[in-house]
Amino acid sequence: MKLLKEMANRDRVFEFLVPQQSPVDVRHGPILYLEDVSVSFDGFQAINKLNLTIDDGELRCIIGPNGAGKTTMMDIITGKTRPDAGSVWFGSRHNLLEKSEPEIASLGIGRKFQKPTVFEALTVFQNLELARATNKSLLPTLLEQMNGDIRAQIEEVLELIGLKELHRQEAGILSHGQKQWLEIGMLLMQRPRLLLVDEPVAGMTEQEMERTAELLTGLAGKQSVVVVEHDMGFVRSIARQVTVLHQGSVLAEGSMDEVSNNPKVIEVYLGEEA
Amino acid sequence: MWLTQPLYERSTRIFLGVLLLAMILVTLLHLAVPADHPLYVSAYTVNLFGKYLSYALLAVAVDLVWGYLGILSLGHGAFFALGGYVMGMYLMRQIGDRGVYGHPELPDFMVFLNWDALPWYWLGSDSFLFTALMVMLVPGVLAFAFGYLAFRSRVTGVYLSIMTQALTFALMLAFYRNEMGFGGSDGMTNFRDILGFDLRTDETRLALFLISGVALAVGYVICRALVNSKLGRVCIASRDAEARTRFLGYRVERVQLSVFVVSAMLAGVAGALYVPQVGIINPSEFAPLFSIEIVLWVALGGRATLYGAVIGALLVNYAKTYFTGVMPDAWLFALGGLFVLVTVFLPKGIAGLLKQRKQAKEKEEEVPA
Amino acid sequence: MKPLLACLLLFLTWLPSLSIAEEDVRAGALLEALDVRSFADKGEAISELAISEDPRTRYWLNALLDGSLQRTHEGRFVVVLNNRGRSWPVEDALTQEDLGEISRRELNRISINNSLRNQIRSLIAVADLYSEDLSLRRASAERLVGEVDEALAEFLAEHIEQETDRRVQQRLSLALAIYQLEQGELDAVAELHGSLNTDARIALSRAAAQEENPLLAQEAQAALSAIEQRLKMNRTAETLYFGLSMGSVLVLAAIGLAITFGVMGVINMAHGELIMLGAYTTWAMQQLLPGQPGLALLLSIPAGFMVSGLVGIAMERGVIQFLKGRPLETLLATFGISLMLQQLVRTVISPQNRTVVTPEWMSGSLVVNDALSLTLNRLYIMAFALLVFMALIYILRRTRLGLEVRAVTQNRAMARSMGIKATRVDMMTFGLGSGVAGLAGVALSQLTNVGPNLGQAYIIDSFMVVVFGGVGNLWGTLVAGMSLGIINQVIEPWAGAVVAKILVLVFIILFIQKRPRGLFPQKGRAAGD
Amino acid sequence: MKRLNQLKKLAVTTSLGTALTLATLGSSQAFAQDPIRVGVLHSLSGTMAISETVLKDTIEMLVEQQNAQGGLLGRELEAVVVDPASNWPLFAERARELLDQHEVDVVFGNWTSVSRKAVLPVFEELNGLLFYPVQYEGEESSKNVFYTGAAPNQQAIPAVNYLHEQVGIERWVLAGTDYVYPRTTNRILASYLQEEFGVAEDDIMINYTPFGHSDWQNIVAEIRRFGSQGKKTAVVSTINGDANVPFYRELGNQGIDAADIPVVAFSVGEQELSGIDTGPLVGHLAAWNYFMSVDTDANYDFIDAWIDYTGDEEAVTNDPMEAHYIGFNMWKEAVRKAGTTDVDEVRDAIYGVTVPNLTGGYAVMMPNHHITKPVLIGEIQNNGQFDVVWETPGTVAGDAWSDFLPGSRDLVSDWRAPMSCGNYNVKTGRCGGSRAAEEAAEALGE
Repeated sequence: MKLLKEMANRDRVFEFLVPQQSPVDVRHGPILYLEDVSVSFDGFQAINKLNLTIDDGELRCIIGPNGAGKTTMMDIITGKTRPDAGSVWFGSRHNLLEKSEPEIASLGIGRKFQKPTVFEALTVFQNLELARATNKSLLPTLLEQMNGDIRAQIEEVLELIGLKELHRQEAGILSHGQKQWLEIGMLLMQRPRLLLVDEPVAGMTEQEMERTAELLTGLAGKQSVVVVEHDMGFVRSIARQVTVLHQGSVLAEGSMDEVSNNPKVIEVYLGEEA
Repeated sequence: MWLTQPLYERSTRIFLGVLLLAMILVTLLHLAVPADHPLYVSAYTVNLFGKYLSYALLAVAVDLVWGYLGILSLGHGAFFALGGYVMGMYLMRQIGDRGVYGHPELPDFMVFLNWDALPWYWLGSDSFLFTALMVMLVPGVLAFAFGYLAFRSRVTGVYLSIMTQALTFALMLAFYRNEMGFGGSDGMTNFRDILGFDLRTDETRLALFLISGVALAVGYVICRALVNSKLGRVCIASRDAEARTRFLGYRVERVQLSVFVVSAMLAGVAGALYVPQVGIINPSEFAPLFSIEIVLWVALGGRATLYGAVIGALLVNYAKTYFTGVMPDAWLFALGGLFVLVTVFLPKGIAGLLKQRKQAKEKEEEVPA
Repeated sequence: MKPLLACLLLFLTWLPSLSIAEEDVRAGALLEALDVRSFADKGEAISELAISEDPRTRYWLNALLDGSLQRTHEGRFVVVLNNRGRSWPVEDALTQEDLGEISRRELNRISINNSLRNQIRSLIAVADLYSEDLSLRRASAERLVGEVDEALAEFLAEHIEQETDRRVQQRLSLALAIYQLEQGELDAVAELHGSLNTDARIALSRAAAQEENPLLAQEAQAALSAIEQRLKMNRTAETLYFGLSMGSVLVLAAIGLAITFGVMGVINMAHGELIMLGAYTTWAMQQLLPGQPGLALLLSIPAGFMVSGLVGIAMERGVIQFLKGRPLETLLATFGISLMLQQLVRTVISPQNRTVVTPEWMSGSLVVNDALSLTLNRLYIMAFALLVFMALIYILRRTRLGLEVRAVTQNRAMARSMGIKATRVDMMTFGLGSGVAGLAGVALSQLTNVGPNLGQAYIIDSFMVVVFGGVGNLWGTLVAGMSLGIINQVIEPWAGAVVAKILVLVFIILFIQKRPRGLFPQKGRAAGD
Repeated sequence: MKRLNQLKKLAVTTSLGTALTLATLGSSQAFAQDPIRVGVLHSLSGTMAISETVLKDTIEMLVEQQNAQGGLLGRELEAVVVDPASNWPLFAERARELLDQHEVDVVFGNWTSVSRKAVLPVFEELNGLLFYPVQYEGEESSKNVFYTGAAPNQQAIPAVNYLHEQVGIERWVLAGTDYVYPRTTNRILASYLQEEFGVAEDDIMINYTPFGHSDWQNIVAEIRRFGSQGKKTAVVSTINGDANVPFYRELGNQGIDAADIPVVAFSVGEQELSGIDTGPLVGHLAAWNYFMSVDTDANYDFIDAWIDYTGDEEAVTNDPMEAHYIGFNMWKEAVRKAGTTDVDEVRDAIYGVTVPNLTGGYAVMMPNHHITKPVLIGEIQNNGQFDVVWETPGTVAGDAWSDFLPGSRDLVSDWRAPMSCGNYNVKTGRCGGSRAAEEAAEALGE
């Protein structure tokens, strides 16, 4: 028993399983690579021959009207939905289509849902604790004890997302914005190589938005970030590279200014803005 | 050490304290008080309490999977009954040649079915240690096989409930068959002694009652430790947002499977304690109705609290004993009504009420401060 | 067989000839002879009665047949008109004058047993060959197959010519042929060739078994093997029929659930009891309309629908609506309701089973050929099941309600914003599902017990069918029910009823592991997680 | 409700004639000592309520009548009713409650074998007295249980004798529900048919179905084929309770007439028929020791009293009720003889006690705790009654251990001193254990 506890607590055991150790090979090329991915539900073509590459450390924004297939794309990357055709690679080594959600997650892909999903019955603190990057197989999870440096990690993130004084509260009572933050916090606890962030600023106040923007830009470089967002203002404030999805495939790609001047994009978006 | 951790926790201490107190009290009232005294607790009553305690353990097992894992099992009666049958086989073998046919080896029902030897699956049933092992293994293995298939292919929620029900129903039909070699519809009864102690003496009954109490305590502590651990929190997480938990990197199906198996084993133990106290095990224990009733105990006591399950089990079963005694017709109405009222008006059960009380008090105290 | 010979004379001398007084003396003596302990003597007496030229013979034989010919302690012969209760209305067996009611203590039945019952029926059958009523003639011809003796054979030989109806002729000549075969006539074999009739087959196998006439044996053997072939085919057809009829019962029981569970996501454990209510409605109807079981049955189709439907709506309003989005809780609550409904029936009506009469047109079976006959009640129920199914499909696909139902189940909020009263739709949907359960009950009352436990027997099967077929898909339910029925009936002969049931359950459990959403799953986003 | 009961009481007493009414007046002043307690252990709820409630009422009626006649030993009788709710473990619990808490002097109860087996240890431990009124599989003999229902040799054996000798049956279908009573009965019958009538293996078809089996198509079709092989065939049915209605319905619809293939049932009585439309069933048989239609004054009096007690003109009586009637009277006599309700003394006193039964004969309590009964074969009539077509010349004594089962043919039961043994082995001359067991023991010894 004692021994097991030791092993569970020390960070360096089970090398191959601890996410940030996972050898994502980015020496030759991108961290995420989608090629000719297609999927359809009952005849409705949600994703159609989608090609997308994200470089290591890049911050990419993905915009597009409703039904463009943004969320479906995320589902495919995280293993929730299996595409009918195409291939998805994480680095040049991991074929994501062969992996289950937990495996993908432990490879270092973290996701924040469009609708914030936190564990409402658990406290803010516990939410973060569960998210924390560590060996998540059965026995270690059973035996893990709270200790100094774990607490430290969590406090750190609590600071960052500004929920310190609420950390004893059940996540269920948090406001929408706070839930957004909590979920971002959980992402941070996972220490992923690639973050998929779905509409992070929905229901946030101006200054919350700004802080989010800071946070995401701050992350970029160390980690790769993919942001799906409707709020053009927000996108403009963070975006370097923007990809426009339309009817399940890439419509345009480039800097914010390039795409916003792109006639096709304007045409697609006219409906939205008017 | 994680297993002992709950012992430093207030609620667990209270629970264990109350349980211990009750056990001592009953023992004293039974032994020390003269039989004609109003406070005297008869062997009959002790026996009843023993039965209730084994039910309580069963309820705790169900609460573990339903309360914390969100899996509504309508088949836990099956694990309970299997544990009971394993124990029954042992007790059957203890009768030896005192059966009506006086056969040294075979139980009576085999003699009259003209069998000349024990079937292979009865081997070892005469050893108590082996039995004690099997009491947990048999339900455990079944739960593993079933759970492995179910959770791997993500059969959850309603579907799982209905499948568990089908499981126990199929087992009931199977055990009703005489060819199975478990005594068919009559099951096993007329037990004589356990570990050499005569089952028909008051001492043995008292002992069984106490053992049931201890078993309940141990089972409770194990479950408590489990739910207090990080794994317990993962359970709750997967109960409320299964997909999210997967995205965090937890293999939810393994968590579900392991907890399900533990719960099944506890149910098996409960069954094994139940049988020597009521003196009969037969296929009706597999009846879906019984399994659903267990869930009611938990619901009444309060989900995801463990102690609530115990309260519920004791209350409902006492009520059952009482009502079927005084007003048999009313019993099913009462039981049925209970189902409705609890689910509609008391979703958090009695434990929920207590909590509310507590919180209300705290608020009052806060106001002046 | 003396009596049959005897009765040939019976109808030749139909008209009364002697004076009433002498008549009654002789008649009294005849009846007197019937009141003896040994059934052998009774048999004699009956033949005597048959030869007597008394016009009341037929009346007495019928009375004897249904046990209403009785004798008072003073030794007077009476015919009981109604034998329920403690004292019975009777009329005099000779004068047929009404004697009012007599305590059953005062009466002794002139009892008969199966063999005498047979004898009398044959007597009446022969008499019926002369009846004007064609159906009677056919019945009697049917009956005489395998009962022919020498005397009757001679008589039939010429009677066949006079017979006008084709089928009666065929039957009679078959009967004759069987007798001739027993007498060892070779050409009889040709007549019996390919006949599936049991008596014919038995006669042939006897002929095939005997030694003294090898040629006949050979012929008979050939005929037999041909028959065996056809029997095999018929058996397969029969099993298929059994499977389908069991399937249609399953579908009927499950289809209501497919709506409440499949469409609304409510796990209605009280579904079985709703079925039970339907069955009890049928019983109540028959109590209200004594003597017209058929009409009562037809009326109880709408009635059963209403009763169960209303109870269902009450449940929905009273309990289920408070449990929106908590399916597992609905399971517990409805289970509680099911317990209460059961006990209610026990205390209000009775714990005993109730008698539901099967109307004439539903009992018996449709004879395809001598080896294959389809039981009528199940045939009707099959048709009924399909009818109900089609009606439901129509309602859900074509009517306003169906549209609203689909709208609400797919996107509640949206539907409401478009002005659909979601709560009302829920109510209607649940009512519909429950009502259909009631219809199932009406049908089941023709197959099985009408008692408090009726529902229990079907609830689990119903859930199995719905889950197996794929929740929220009526066609799935149909296919699932039928295939489960057939599987069950195919396994049963070699595995036995119990094992068959177990195997089917295990099969479903494993199947669900492979395809968690059943045979016809709802795909894509609609399915939801 | 209370008032209703009093009315019933009145009705009963009046119907029992003026002499009794006087007795009632006499008895209406308080009884001398505390009452004699009569326990009633029948399911009033759950699946068995169907059959058992009437037996509870029967005992209550008999107790009332007895009190109307001035009670027993000058003491009033008091019925203590509990409800085991068709739940076998609960039966054991309730039995303990009756003997331990309520300290009853005698218990009348149980229907199913399993419930009896469940309470057996309790009665032996607390030395209680149980009267069990239902026909059962035998193979059991307890010091504390009196079996007033039929043993297999008082129902099954005579029934097949009748079919073989009177009806000339050569081919047999033994169909039953899959539990101990049918299993044992069918095993006894199978070996009996083969040994006594030399019936061939393949002229016997044995079939078991689960409780409440409802889809009989296949089985009935099989029976039809089995029966159409040119030999006269009969079905011996040990099918239990609820499964019977769909079974008989299917028989009727597939056109199996009593004249072609008669079905003789051991578990279908007036009570069960009251739930069936008997029109199509006329001529099918049942074997019992009592039928409601039996034409004796004793029976008519019993029926009238019963109808008055239940207040239901359509109320039926059946065999287990008669068994209770006999059992109750025997116990009564024994108590009178012993002058006490002490269990041991009553037991010693009851052997040889003779009371009239309802079919015009007498029942004697044998030392093996079984009683003598006439065996009647009845044919179903269109009014849900049976018409007796045959009965044993005399009465038959119940046999606890069947002579046609290898395990038990050497066992006899005699609870009188000095033997006082339920399973005395005549071969080995020791109490307990059969020859088979002995051999097994020797085998182990070697």
